[in-house]
Amino acid sequence: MIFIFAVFLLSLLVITAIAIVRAKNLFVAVMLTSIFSLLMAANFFILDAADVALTEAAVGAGITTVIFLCALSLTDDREKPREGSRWVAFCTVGVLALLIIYATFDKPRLGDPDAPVHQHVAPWYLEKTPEYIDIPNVVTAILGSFRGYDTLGEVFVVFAACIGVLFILSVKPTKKTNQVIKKESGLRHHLIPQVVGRLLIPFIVLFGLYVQFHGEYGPGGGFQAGAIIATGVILYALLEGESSALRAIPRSVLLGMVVGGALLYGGVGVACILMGGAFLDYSVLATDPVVGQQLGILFIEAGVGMAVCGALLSIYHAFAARESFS
Amino acid sequence: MIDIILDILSWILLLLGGACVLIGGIGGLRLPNFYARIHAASLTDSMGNILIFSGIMLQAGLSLATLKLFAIMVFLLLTGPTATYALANAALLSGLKPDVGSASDEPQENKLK
Amino acid sequence: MKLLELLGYFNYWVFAIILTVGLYAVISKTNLIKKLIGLSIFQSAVFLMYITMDKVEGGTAPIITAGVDDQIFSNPVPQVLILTAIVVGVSTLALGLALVVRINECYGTIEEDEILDAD
Amino acid sequence: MYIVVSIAILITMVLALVRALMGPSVYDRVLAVNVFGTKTVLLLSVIAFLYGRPDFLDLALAYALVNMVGVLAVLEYFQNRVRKKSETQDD
Repeated sequence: MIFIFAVFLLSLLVITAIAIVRAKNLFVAVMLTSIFSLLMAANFFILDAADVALTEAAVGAGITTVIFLCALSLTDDREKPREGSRWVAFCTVGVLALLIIYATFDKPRLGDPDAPVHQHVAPWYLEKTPEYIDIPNVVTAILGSFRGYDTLGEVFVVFAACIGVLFILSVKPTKKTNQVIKKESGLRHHLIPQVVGRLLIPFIVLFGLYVQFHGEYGPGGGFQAGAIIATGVILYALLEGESSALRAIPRSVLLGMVVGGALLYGGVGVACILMGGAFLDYSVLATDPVVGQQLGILFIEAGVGMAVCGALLSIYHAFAARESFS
Repeated sequence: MIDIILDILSWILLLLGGACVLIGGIGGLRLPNFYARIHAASLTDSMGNILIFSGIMLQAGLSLATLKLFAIMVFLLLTGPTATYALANAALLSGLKPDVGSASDEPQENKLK
Repeated sequence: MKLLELLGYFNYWVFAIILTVGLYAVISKTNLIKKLIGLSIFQSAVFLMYITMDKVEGGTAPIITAGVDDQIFSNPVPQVLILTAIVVGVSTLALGLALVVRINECYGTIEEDEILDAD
Repeated sequence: MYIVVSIAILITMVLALVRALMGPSVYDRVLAVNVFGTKTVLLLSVIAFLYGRPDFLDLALAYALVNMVGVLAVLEYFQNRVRKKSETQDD
């Protein structure tokens, strides 16, 4: 029965995707993107990927929309109409779609237990996780320990993207706009969002911490927690104005979180070397290898959470501060 | 015996909640203008949430899941009307006038052009 | 039976269509933000394909419940890859948007052909 | 019984999507996005019980908490635009 639901949701996904591309108003496209993300998360959930769905929920519902809207208010939200046919692009894309669909008939069908993906290393991970690491969430185990290098790389990509955004957007605008526009402070005079938002922010941060430290036992982990906490702070910034959010958590602290998180991750790896193991081989961190693994995962998840939270918040502040310039 | 009663009660709640949600969806599609549609969406949303989550809570029994369901219900009850308020405010702010007299589908003033 | 077997490929068809819709937005739209939206659709299609591959019939999410022995788990490896990719995707999207904002400040437009004309 | 409810929710999602595609104003679309969000929370909770793994309610909880941020961002976006417009008219 759930299978039918999945087919249904996927059809909606296709309709939404086409509508996004056809939308003339970019604001409408952004709104439809958030529907797209909701549908995507529901599909991930139906396909047994609870962790991925949680990530999509944490990132897609709040942060993507906010960053898009910031960028739109800095540019223009109308797409200029273009005359002239685009049939060349259309035909290319159509042929490509047909080719890919033709190729899919060689793939194993959905849920086939004998598919090549399920033969190689995945059964080993599933079998050995209780023995080596002994935490219930296999996804966190692989993310933190078995494929720790991979995750380290991803954290540094987030780090690099954050630094890139800060570099690009910290350039002084070319046009001289000397009159300092005192930016109206957020949604301060809207009483209802104020009250409800203030009530909600502690719960969002609390839930973020829960996701961070419960990641070994249920869906969750550093990436999701960082995004959720960042959303909480963004909510504060929306309500109280960007400057008071910066007063609460200054830029230097955010940068410190990004750098500190990445350093913590790398530092755990180096500590492993110093204690006589390989890079990111946490077994040596404690006398009992299993406890060592759990300790290592706890530390690197904390590092990931800090880095992601700091990076997303720095990106948001970079966009929001730009707004008061122009 | 008590199990059967609880089951039947939760089914009734779930069914009523489903009906509420559906009515809200139809209202959001069929009502003539934006400010009317926002009513359909927000009122039935709250009622549907309460009914469906109470129904599921009765099924879940006393467990951590019930607590989570209760939390979700409370948060939805808080955020739903707030979001609706914010949206109506945004529409009013950018000049979409509530149009009392007419019942046309097209808003007279769409300043977003 | 035959129909259900065909529906087993439905996820891949949706992947193909969404992928090409995103690609179409990237190659045929001139608006830079629209291109970025297309790129993120393209990205989501790849996510969908990976997650489709992880499903095992009768399986459940790979979180071991204590005390239950004979659970079948879906494949955790694609989930790990995509989990990190989503967050990275958002940061790189922000990088792209930052570039677009700067382009808009320098050229006063975010339409690709007008920028090319201005150069 | 969960199935009946989920079908009702799915139909509502379709109706909301139709409203999001039709418009006519942008606010209707934002409203549809909002409705879609709450319906996703409901659907995820119901499916978690349909699967028999209620520990996945975290996902619905995350959406319930985070969904409002998007709409508030929309409100601020319009507020900024109106302010910008009035400023350019003053000049």
